[in-house]
Amino acid sequence: MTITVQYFANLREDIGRDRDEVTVTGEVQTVGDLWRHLHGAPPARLMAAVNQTHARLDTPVADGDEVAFFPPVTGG
Amino acid sequence: MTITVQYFANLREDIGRDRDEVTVTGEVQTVGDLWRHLHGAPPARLMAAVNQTHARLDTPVADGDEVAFFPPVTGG
Amino acid sequence: MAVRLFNHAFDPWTLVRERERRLPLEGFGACAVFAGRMRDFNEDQDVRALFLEHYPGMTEREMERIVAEAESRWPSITCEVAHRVGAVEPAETLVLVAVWSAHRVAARDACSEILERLKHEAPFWKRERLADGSQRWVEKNTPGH
Amino acid sequence: MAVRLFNHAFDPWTLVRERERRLPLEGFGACAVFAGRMRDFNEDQDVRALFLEHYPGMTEREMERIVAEAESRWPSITCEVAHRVGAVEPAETLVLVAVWSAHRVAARDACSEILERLKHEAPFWKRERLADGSQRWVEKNTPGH
Repeated sequence: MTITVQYFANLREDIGRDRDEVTVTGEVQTVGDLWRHLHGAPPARLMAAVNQTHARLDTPVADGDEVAFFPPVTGG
Repeated sequence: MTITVQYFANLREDIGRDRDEVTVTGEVQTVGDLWRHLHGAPPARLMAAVNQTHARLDTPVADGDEVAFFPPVTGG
Repeated sequence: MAVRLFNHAFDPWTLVRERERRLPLEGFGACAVFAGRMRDFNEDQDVRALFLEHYPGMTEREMERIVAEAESRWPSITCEVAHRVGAVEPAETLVLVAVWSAHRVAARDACSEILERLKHEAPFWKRERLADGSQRWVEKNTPGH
Repeated sequence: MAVRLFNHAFDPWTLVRERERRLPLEGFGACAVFAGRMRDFNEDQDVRALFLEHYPGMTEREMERIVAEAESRWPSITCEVAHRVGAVEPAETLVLVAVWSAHRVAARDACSEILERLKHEAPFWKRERLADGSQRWVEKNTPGH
């Protein structure tokens, strides 16, 4: 399946790009699997969204999803 | 001693005037004494001020004081 | 501190903006405001007009005392407080409490505290004129805490 | 409900006043507002400028969700919420939350709740430029409850 992955704030800077377009096998079933597939162990306080809705590392991912990873938010 | 007494809101309307200038004897020592001297038993929830500061019925009064009686306040 | 009584309609947002022109806003990251207006209903009845009686002299002293005590409890704040007196039409502003602080918690808490104390301690009394022409004194404020 | 993102400076009081022009204010006796500004200090250091990164699309959805959930919890309220994105100078407004209601408790509680949820749920990230030219990401918001 094909997934668009976006990165924000210091994660984007640390990774060195703002997005990945990835094609993954059935072994990647969750948001956490996707991060581990791309970057190894997830950092503390990693936040995620699937299709622009807050998600957890155990949230399932599906073909065509837009997944985002970011640090804790600091607006307001 | 001479005391200026003011009334506000429905108390002013019930009493029919907005102030009294009264000269009282030493038997009137407190705000409550003053009300009883002028009007008898005090109504429930009677509020008072002496010299424009909130007072209680047992607050002492002195010659020249400005005493006010009013119902619970409803500003804001 | 600025405490004001108005015997005519005033725009709360103009007061707030004018006060901000004189503040070093870089230091005041938070502003909490409450504006209270005259509603056209109260206790299930239509209210056509309001008269706000007050105790000249004591009202100003009480407003200043309430704001001074808040500024003493939250030393980082600065305040603008205004209250209407006299004849008021529906939708006109009755009370404005604006509090600036470096941080939002102090601004918000002080704004609430000043409003509640104004409602329960400052000598104002509301007389309502109802749709049938009768008048009534408002007996007490709704609880806010 | 009105939710807006600005990529340039905006005056919060003008937004509030313009919204009020379209409200039947006789029914909304209470208005609680919070305006947050950029301070020129944070964690004991001088801050010269701020960049507010956001997640286009999700940010708007989150703001709308937060306000819709508040309007569902407090059915009597109506809200105006605005947030800044991009490059910000000290004293410019970062966030505005204005809530109107018939009664003050709902206006005040909803205003606080929306602000706290914006700070903890809406995808914005602050990057500060310090006096020495270095930059840092703000790691977390100060607690507000």
